[in-house]
Amino acid sequence: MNKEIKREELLISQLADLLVHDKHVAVGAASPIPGAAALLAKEEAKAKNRRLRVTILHSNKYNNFTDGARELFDCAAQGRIDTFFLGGVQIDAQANINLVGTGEYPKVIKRFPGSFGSALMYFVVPQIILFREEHSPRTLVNKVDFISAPGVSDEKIYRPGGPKYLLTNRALFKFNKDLKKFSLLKLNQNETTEGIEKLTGFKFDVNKRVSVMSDPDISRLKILRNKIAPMVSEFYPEFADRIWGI
Amino acid sequence: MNKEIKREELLISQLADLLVHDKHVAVGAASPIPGAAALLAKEEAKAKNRRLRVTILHSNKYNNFTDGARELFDCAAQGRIDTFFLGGVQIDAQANINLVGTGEYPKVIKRFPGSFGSALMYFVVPQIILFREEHSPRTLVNKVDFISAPGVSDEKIYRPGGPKYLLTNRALFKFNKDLKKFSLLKLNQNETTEGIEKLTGFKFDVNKRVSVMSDPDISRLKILRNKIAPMVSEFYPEFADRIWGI
Amino acid sequence: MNSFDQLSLKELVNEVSNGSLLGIPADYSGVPMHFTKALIKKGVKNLRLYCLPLTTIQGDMLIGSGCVSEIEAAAVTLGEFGLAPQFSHAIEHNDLVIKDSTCPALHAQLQATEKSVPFMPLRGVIGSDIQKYRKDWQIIKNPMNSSGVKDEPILLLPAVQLDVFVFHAACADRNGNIQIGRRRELATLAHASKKVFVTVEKILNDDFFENELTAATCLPALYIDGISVIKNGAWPCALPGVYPADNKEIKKYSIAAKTKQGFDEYMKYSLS
Amino acid sequence: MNSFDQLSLKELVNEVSNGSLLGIPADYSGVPMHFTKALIKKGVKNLRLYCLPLTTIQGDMLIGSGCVSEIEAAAVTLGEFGLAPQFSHAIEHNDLVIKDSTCPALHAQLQATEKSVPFMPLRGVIGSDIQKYRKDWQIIKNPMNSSGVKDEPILLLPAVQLDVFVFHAACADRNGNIQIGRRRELATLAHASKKVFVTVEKILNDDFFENELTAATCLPALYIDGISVIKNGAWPCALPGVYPADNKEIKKYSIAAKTKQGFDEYMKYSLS
Repeated sequence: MNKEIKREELLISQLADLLVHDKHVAVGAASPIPGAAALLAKEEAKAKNRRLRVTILHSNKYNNFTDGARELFDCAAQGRIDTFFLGGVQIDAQANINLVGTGEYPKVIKRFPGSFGSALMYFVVPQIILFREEHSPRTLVNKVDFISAPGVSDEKIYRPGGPKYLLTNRALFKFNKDLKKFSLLKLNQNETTEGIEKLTGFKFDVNKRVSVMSDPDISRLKILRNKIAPMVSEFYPEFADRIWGI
Repeated sequence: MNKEIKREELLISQLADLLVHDKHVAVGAASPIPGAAALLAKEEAKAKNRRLRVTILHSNKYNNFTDGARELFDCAAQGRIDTFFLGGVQIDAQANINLVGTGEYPKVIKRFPGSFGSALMYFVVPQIILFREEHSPRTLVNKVDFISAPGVSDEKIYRPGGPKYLLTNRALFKFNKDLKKFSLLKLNQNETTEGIEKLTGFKFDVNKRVSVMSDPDISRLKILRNKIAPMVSEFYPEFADRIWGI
Repeated sequence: MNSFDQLSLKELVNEVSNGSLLGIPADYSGVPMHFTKALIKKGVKNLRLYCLPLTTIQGDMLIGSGCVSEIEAAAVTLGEFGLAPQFSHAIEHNDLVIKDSTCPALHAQLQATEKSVPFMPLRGVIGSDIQKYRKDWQIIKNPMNSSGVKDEPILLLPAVQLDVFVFHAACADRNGNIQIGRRRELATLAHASKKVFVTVEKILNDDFFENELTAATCLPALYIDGISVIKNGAWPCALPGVYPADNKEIKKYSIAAKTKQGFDEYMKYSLS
Repeated sequence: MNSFDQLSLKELVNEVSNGSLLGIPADYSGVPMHFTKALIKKGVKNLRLYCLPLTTIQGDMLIGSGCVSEIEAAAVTLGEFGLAPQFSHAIEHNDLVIKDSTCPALHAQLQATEKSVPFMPLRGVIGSDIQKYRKDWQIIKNPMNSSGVKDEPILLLPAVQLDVFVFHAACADRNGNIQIGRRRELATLAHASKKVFVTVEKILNDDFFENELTAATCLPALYIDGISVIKNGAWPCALPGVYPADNKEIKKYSIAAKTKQGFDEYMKYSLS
């Protein structure tokens, strides 16, 4: 087995580490890395005699819903989804996310697809993991141009859920709800805290014990490449081909 | 063919006459006579190249719904059901119906099953036909002991539907929404207006041209006995056996 | 590990505690009669029944056996076999609290929980005595400027979350997905319940999700907390599409249950 | 008489007038692409698109062809082939009004119409710019004493009724019932639309209601105003469970549509 670990494999492994306490993880559209992470976590849970359900909306096989497209949102609102992943054209200091466009809405300069279900999911799923590969001052901004979903809410607002982590190509942050602020937790190899500060458009705390992201061990890597990769190729064939050549 | 017409056949025929303009008739639980009437009207419409849909909830075959038990109510609220049938332990002068019990609620003297969906259906289905075989001062009362669903509503209330007719063993009434009053329209053979007045616990108007209920003609009788009776036996076997011996 | 929890009847019955708000399926949705009798045998008390939207012999038996303190329903009836005698008797003698409702309201209250919103609006019903006696219901003037008639009175119904819901179904697949066909009110009940248990005729070595059409017939395993295999588990009620009701038995019950003594004798024979 | 109305493509296209509020299915629910091209060819104008909850090539083509004045959606995207270029261009140049929404709100607004209530409550969303810019949405304090937190801000969404909804499905039975499998959002769209038309791959000489399991997979004929048989009617989009998307063609479109000239050339070839 080729022990060289691809960037995507590292990210999958990092995300899988965040799912070990979950009972049900759901993955939205266009998310091959979170999808692979969820299936990996499920496989590892099974080995430990623990049951983890994974719902991948983009797949027929791993989509457990039968009540139409609204079921994801109803299910999440019922508190039956522990972790969901959200991205963002922009993500800001207070974990606000923007999936709509840059510039002053409604006269945007650059229009992106739209907010999808983020404006509900962000409120009701206990662990939202923000995932955006590009780590740059243009993606991680001080203030988003449009709030598709706010990172924090008044205490009067019903909000059992919210942001817990932010993972990029370069770093893993934890979001502190009380301080309304991200805290740097892990660095990718070759990254430094100072480097991350330069590449991040917002101010963040630094955890006392910032560590380097650890590579997946051999056993995890085997499961990922032998078992998970073929599953992923069912619903993200291009991704699976690019990463694993299958 | 035995030309003697059974009481039930006459009532079925009377009801079928009221369905000739409908596109969709729905029939609730425990309603063999309305069910047979709807299927008869459908068969006659077909012969005239007109399409009438019939939904019989108590049947698997003639139940067109696939969205669970709520679909009847949603469908009715959407205005997609033209006629529905309701009964009543008591029916009063203003077409209020009582399906709950006699005596002063909640300490009732005699408890009946309950209101079912009447409290919505009565508001949204344009033609509600009240059907109660027993015609007596105990069923047709001046004021019901419990209003499962009111016959009339304030004009502020959303109410595209409501009572149009009341059919009993003995008579057919039309309900006048503006006057909030029933008007006697047809008598069964051997009944007189005076007799009906005595047997009815509320005051009603008498139509200028009260007529006698006409028997179903031979062609209708043939359809009813040859085509409709076997259909009815699928979902009301005891009724079909009792009336038609099948 | 097994992809779902298979329970014995005893384990299943133990999941329903005294005082629970228990979801009750209509006679057309798969009535868990075998489970119900075991529950009666155990001597559960003070159940609150939430019927979607009605109950027949299941509710009447539970009431007659003294297991129920409150019932919310649009109807309690033995259908063509007449009134539900133990229910009527309990109401007439003030032994049972009833929250009289109407079918669409019972659906809407669970749909509110399905969506995790505190209430659902409903049209109709206003001016009925059902509405008059429901202190947990409220009427507001339509607050929307962009829809409906300004100031139109609108009924609001509270979200209701069930503690436990138990129903009977034809089969589960090897992953614990339950075949419910078009009885989609079972999905609403499951979505709105903290715990959901199912008794099934059998467990198939299939995967309903392998095919879009069989997937469409099932309630996903993620809503199910345990499954027990109980052959003829709906008897004497029907299991739609699988077996019809045993009308002779229901008639027998309907006659016996008209008196206290007859009911007691019927239950003694029935639970033995 | 025939138990349903079978329409030609021309008759079907004529059912959509200028200015209609048209229901648009997501890429996973059966996109009526053949119909859409015919609609573009006819030169329909000022359509308002209501997407449940998103649109891909269907919406982008209609927008690029100048058929659309307004769109309500949670997303317009070509998925793995990137942004929807004609949509983005139209928005960036102020040629199109967008009512930005979020998936559950788009579902709830149709569910309000499904139940004929003027509004539906929804949690979440408050504090987003989506909510800020939606003048047809309102926030009230939770009025219920019996449920939820007193005075909690709750978002109310208006009922939306579509004028026309058109989708593509695998098949109809001989009575005009449409097989939709578990794509139940199609039922919501149909319930909330004044008129519903379907293009299908084929009409089967079956009765889906003869069997409880096939019944569970279908949208009843009573909601359908007309059916056209169009082989490969979703191409190049997928018809779930029947054929996959033609990704080569969508990629070709995604590249061509990046410029006005490329889009025009693509459409010329595509409509010919």
